[in-house]
Amino acid sequence: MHTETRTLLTVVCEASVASRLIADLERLGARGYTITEARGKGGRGVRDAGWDRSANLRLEVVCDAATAHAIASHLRDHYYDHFAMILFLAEVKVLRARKFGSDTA
Amino acid sequence: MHTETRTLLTVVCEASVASRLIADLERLGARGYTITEARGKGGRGVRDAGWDRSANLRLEVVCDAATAHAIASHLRDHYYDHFAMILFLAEVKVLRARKFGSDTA
Amino acid sequence: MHTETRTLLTVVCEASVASRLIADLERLGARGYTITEARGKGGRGVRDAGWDRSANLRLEVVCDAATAHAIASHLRDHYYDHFAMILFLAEVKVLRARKFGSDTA
Amino acid sequence: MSALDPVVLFFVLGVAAGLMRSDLRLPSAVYEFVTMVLLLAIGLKGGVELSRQPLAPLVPQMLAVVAMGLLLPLLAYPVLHHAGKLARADAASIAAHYGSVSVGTYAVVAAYLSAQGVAFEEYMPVFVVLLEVPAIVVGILLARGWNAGHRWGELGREIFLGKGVVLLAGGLLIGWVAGADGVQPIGALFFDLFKGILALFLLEMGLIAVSQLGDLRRCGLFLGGFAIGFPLLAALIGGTLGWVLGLSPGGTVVLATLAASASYIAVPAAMRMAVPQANPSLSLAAALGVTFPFNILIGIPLYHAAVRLLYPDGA
Amino acid sequence: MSALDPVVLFFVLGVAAGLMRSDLRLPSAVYEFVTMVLLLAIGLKGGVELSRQPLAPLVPQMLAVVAMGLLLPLLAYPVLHHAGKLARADAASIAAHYGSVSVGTYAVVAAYLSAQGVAFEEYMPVFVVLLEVPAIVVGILLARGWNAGHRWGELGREIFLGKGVVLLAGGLLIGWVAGADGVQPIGALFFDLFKGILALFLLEMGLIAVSQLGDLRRCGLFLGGFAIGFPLLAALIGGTLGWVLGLSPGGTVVLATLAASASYIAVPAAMRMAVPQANPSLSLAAALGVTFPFNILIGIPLYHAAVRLLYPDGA
Amino acid sequence: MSALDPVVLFFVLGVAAGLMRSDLRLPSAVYEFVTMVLLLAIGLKGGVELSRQPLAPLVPQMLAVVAMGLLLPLLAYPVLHHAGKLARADAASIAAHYGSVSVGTYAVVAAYLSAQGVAFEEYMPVFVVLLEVPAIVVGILLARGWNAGHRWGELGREIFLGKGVVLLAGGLLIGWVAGADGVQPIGALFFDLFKGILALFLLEMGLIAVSQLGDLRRCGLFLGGFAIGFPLLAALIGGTLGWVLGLSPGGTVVLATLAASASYIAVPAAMRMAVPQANPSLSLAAALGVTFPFNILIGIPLYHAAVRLLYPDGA
Ligand SMILES: Nc1ncnc2c1ncn2[C@@H]1O[C@H](COP(=O)(O)O)[C@@H](O)[C@H]1O
Ligand SMILES: Nc1ncnc2c1ncn2[C@@H]1O[C@H](COP(=O)(O)O)[C@@H](O)[C@H]1O
Ligand SMILES: Nc1ncnc2c1ncn2[C@@H]1O[C@H](COP(=O)(O)O)[C@@H](O)[C@H]1O
Ligand code: NA
Ligand code: NA
Ligand code: NA
Repeated sequence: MHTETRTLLTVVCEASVASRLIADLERLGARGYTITEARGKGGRGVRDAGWDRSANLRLEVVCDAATAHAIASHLRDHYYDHFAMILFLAEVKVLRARKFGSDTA
Repeated sequence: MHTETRTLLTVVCEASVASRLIADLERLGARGYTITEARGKGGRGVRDAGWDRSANLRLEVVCDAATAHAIASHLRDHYYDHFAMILFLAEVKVLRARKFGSDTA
Repeated sequence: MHTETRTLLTVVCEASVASRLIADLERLGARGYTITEARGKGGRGVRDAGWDRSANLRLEVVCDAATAHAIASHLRDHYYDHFAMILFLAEVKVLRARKFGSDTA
Repeated sequence: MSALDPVVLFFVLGVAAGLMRSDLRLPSAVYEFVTMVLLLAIGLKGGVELSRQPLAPLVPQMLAVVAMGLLLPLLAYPVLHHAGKLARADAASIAAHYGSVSVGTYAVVAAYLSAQGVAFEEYMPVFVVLLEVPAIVVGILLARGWNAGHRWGELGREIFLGKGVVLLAGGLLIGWVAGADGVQPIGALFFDLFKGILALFLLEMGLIAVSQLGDLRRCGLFLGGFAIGFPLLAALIGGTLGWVLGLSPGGTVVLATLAASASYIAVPAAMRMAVPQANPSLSLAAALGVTFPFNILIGIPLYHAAVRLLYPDGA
Repeated sequence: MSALDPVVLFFVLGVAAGLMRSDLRLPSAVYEFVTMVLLLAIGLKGGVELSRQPLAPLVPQMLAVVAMGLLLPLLAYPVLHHAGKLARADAASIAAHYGSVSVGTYAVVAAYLSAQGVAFEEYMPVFVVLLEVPAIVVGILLARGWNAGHRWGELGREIFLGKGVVLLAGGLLIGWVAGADGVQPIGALFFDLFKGILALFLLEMGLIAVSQLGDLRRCGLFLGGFAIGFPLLAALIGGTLGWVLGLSPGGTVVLATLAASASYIAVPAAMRMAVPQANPSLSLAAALGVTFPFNILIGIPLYHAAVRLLYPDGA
Repeated sequence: MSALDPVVLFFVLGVAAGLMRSDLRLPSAVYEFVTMVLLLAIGLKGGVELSRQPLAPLVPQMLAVVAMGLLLPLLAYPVLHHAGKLARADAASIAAHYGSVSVGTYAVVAAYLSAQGVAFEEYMPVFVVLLEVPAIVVGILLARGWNAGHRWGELGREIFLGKGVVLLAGGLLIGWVAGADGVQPIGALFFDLFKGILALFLLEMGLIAVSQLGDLRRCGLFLGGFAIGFPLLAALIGGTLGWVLGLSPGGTVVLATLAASASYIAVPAAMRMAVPQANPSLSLAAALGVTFPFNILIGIPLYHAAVRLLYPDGA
């Protein structure tokens, strides 16, 4: 089975930024994303609530390395200072590589 | 602490295939799975709804490489054309390797 | 963009241990965690229910390798025998490494 | 006046909020809860009514209604496939949706008529149950023909044991067995709250309808036209059948509305399994984005007006 | 006739849907909501009743009921451990489940009696609260003995502050403080809707019961037999106690049912923490898969019939 | 007596459970459901009232109330920024929270007065809607000044189309259009269940209040003092305004309470987008951890007592 390498970018952040965050992702070249509801704790304290007051969401994007890095630095520059957010990157193998952007990394 | 390498197969797909998908996984040798509710966007558009109408689920299987590849190619052959679905593979370290199948890869 | 390597520890376990588990994580040096609700199947059978009766949770901790291994062996020694639980470790790249503990591994 | 019926206003609120891109959403667990209560309540009401009268006299009506459920998709398919140039699977799937019924639309017409003080045969939910399934079978046959490949057993489960059918039919049976007195103690939830819960349901349906517009644009004009034109034809057929069967004016309006409505609960799930190559967003965009709003805002009052002409005195 | 009581029919519907492998499920948030309302409602009812009468006369009854809660697990344990050859921890954990009570079963017997027009002491929820806890303590001691290892402080929190106990006891206190008039404005939710919400709860319980059958098969015949046999014995003890305490016929039926019921809310959580080596699927399979269905379908009418023999006039 | 009002007792139960670190929580889907029903119900009630009378005479009152909504944050800001040494963004954000209103607090004062048999202008929800927004605009201007950088369009959407405002204003419009008779069929859900649902809401609010205490400790004494002191001042202003506007004694209590309450639905979301550098836990800790409990336990009865002095006969 032929697989190719792509980058999985995982972001955990406060739910309040959802719509803005998604807009940015797509502008930066993500062809899709997956979101799950989450709660948790970090530098900005415990986040666990309904009515979006302080819920978290966990967002995943599979894309080529270049796009992943572009998104990551964008988030660091525009979100880290003011919003509860972490992100991490990992290499994954995918089947239909085109779907996730040509790897220009 | 002794760890061994196994493969983490992650599938994101439309909820409507859940029962069928799980049956296939187990037939192909998965000894367990974990499911979380998800929403998202991809080639088949936005998926975000209740009453299963167009919800997604995110399914993870930790298994040996051979099983992971068997499952991946089965999904590609039997699901990709008609169902909203992506999958990706990653290497992970586990403690009780037996639990996840002997690594025959 | 400068990134550093950290370890992502993922635990899937029965929801009943949540509070106890979190206390242990923090004692062992985790600076944060993310939890999502999950269901699944494994050696201890199907876990899928409300009112915590047999729900699962999926917990992620990004930390340095040493902390990850400390947590993993602690869970193996104190939880594996009696609780539905699996865990796996993976390497990830992070931006603000300090946030997740200095890598002493 | 329908437009002023508050439950319909909740739908309008949902549409408005959706168009203005508000972040309003019913949590999916709440949407399921609301849907389950509606399905059970409709079933219970119909079952209680059945317990009041002998079943035999209804059998001919039931058979006729099932026949209509088989006929409608057979009419819709050629329009979609030949006139609309839709792929066989897509045409068949959409035909199945329009041959079946929308429980939400039934709830609205029932609320509308009671608000108008127009009586109708309370056992109508029986027809709702009966109309759910036949169109699905026709749709599958249209898409796949009579080949052996069908795992009918498994399909049967998908079709008859989807939560929609189970709750509707289950409520019907419980109402039938328990009867009016037996059901009375649970009436506060299933009957007194019915319209309030319907209002919440319609609020979400309005938001959903708007979310379908994007897909709809992609589907093109033909499908949009079909989603209004076919319901009008189906309403004519349903209304005529009701008149032939000697239903009350109110009952005729209900049967016309049922014929005009398009399923979005039982059928999508079944079609997804039986005819996966059909693109589900086509049928959902048409059913939820056009036909449902059309029926509750314009169709129902229209069908009512038409029936009034048939029965100058009454209705 | 109980079998026709619609709330029980919802349980039957759930069982049927489960056996036919329908995809019907109550979303877990809805299941929690329904459970919370039931717990609060039962507590409120009992509290209002308490506010109507002096507490002192009830104290002896309360003590006797607590004693029963301590006795039952002591009876169950040897049967499970010696006759059943179950490991010490498993036997102790199951014993704790059967020594405690099932709030859902209480709700059904209360609904059953009111449907039958049989009166009972409205302060019974007090007994429900009192019976939740003692068996847990006994179970823990049976499993671990009196060693120092217990973190009783933390365990106490697990036991007394689990949501089940908090909602039940909290409702009781609120009802007690507010009294009948004070509670009246919230009665529409907690009292009028009670049976409808109970119906939804039982629908899910039916689905859950079926989902336990797999584990049950693995547990073997003995446990299945215990899950019917012990409740019968416990009902006899509970009924006798009710009779000795001079409860009304209805109250006697309730106490017998409480004794016969097995907990699946407070106890599982506490046992999981206190006796983790006990396999939770054993006790849940027995309590949810056998005892709960047995009690609401057969047990309650049976206990009622038996009490009728005791009190030919009355009940 | 307020403390005995059962809905408030549910708040106390939540606080107690939280302090004892119980695992009790309302599932977030249920919390959203409960909040949505409250918002719609309050809006509907106000709208129905509007439909009963000409709008014109209310316009002056409305303008005065909006003016108050603009004034309050301007009073709060300097206190927070200069006396409290809080950063500009934080001071502005907190000021916006306290200039706006808490729908939950309105629900409690409405329940309180009806329990006390004190009448008030039923159109008060109009003021709730009107008070939501102005303080947000002032807060943004205080934080960012009049620079061009504002994407006011997008901000406007954030502010006016947040679910809180949409449900409240939407309910108001529906009630207005449908009128008393039109709304009657959905009254069983939105009016009869109102207090029971409010009780569940307050149970969760109690748990939330406790969960804020940690953050609160970090915020220090000043903020804690502000969270009680400013509401008292605001209540004085609101009460005086009500008296000047010639509101009934009950209406005066309501307006005082609205002024004293701090928003935790519309404002946090808007501020998060408009003034991200403001630390949201400061305003939430103050509003949810101190001001909300203070108002419903002490404030409301206090404002009522004060108004009673103004109107010896009446109230
Ligand atoms: N070390 C960590 N491991 C896993 N998740 C984390 C970690 N730190 C923070 N998070 C998640 O990211 C969210 C925001 O983090 P923070 O901005 O540090 O409060 C938290 O609510 C957690 O859900
Ligand atoms: N590039 C991507 N990154 C993360 N998730 C994706 C991506 N593409 C698709 N998905 C997820 O997979 C689901 C199905 O994908 P698709 O079949 O492309 O519509 C979507 O609804 C998303 O939840
Ligand atoms: N091979 C596996 N892959 C993914 N998740 C698993 C696997 N095995 C177990 N799990 C998850 O871990 C939970 C506890 O596992 P167990 O203790 O084996 O029952 C299960 O309920 C699943 O959610
Ligand atoms: Na139809
Ligand atoms: Na018992
Ligand atoms: Na205010």
